[in-house]
Amino acid sequence: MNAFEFSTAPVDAAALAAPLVRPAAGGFAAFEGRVRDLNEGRRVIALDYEAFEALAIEQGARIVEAAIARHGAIAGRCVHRLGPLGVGDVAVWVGVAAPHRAEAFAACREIIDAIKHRLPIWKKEHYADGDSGWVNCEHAAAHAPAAAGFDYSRQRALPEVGDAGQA
Amino acid sequence: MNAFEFSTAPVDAAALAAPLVRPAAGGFAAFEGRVRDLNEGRRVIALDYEAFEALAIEQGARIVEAAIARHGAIAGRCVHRLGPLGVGDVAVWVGVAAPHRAEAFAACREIIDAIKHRLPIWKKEHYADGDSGWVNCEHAAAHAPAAAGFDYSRQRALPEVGDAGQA
Amino acid sequence: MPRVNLRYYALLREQAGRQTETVDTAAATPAALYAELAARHGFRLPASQLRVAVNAAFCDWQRPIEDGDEIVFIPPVAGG
Amino acid sequence: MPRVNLRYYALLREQAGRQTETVDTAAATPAALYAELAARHGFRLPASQLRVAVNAAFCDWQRPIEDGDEIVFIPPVAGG
Repeated sequence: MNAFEFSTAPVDAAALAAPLVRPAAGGFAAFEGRVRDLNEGRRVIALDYEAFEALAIEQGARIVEAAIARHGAIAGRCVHRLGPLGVGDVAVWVGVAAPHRAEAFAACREIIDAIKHRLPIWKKEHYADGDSGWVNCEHAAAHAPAAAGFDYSRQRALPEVGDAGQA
Repeated sequence: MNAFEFSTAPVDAAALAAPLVRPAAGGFAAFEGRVRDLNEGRRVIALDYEAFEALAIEQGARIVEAAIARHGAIAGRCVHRLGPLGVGDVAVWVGVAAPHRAEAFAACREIIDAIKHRLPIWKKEHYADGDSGWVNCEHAAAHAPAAAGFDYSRQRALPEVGDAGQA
Repeated sequence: MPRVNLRYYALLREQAGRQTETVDTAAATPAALYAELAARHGFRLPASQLRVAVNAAFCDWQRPIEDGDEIVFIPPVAGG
Repeated sequence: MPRVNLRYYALLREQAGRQTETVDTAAATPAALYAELAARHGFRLPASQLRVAVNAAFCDWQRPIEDGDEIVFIPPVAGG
């Protein structure tokens, strides 16, 4: 079992959770990110995920393992979908087993936040009006070089890399 | 679907989650409380749950609905087991669907905390040494009337009732 | 004297040796009734660590007892 | 001149019209290389909003380019 994996097949939450359970695990927290029908006011009908897989898998495993260790949890994993998804599909699943609920919730939340903000994964949304666009890219590109409206918090350097890794 | 239910059968997380999912739900958080093999330093081999069912169901539904409303989530539910359980069994399951992950996590956490502290549910643990005891009761009874070591935070009045409901 | 129905759970059920009982009581309030029952059954949990429900709703320990009340003394809870 | 292999993702892939390309470049650093490629392919994303990975590891924009490097410019991410 890798702590971070990609999948082109639908997520089977029960199968993913099973190997995380231990007799010492009193708490298990899980999060599913699903494709919403609405994003920033636009009606979404489908989307495509792509990723720099080798780097994302390596960094994703580090994120999961660091969160487990930091919060004193027992085991965790994350699976992210690739390819085309429809509204309601599970795009990402995170599960964490821990001795008690506080550690399980904290590690689960930290993992999903880091996965969303730090891994080289991209999402192209297809809208009901026929338009489409790469989330977080189109706005930045349209406003270059000023890029006033871009949310820099979504493109942070990894702690391992530091700000020097950022241009 | 009741927002809070008891079950004497094992929890089927996927079946419980299914009716909570909506096209507007971008985040789904779930928590499972499982029977640990260790509690306060003692080796646990099994336990029994019992409840004042009518009151717990009514108060449990209020807890779930209040958390959903307070955090702007979409839907949530909780199922608690009754009767004998073994180590590793899921004792309680909470699931919350929300537009985004922050609301899902916050409501899920609030629900499990309130369920554990406020509902009339009792747990008798059976230990590997042959002893057994009602959790949170034995210590309090043994130390009466001083009861110096009792954790009052676990026996709070419901907001609807207020401190007047407490002797 | 009012006649009330009691239902016991958990440690109180075991100490009372029964799940339910019906009693005729001179106690005017749940607080007085608990003191009476604690003496009879040897309950060691102090009332300060209990809550009381009458007719399936949490209520005040000083609420007057009425004939036919269904009363539950609620020991420290441990769900989840 | 060093020869490097590029792999494009997402918006950069679409704007470059290709997933991969191999280029001989006089650029000494990824920063200089991105400027060169942005001019060639019409990339509108400023480097300040990208990160760069060389040989499947995040690295500094001023790291010297070496022959055979596998270089990926990473647009703003959107996982989850």
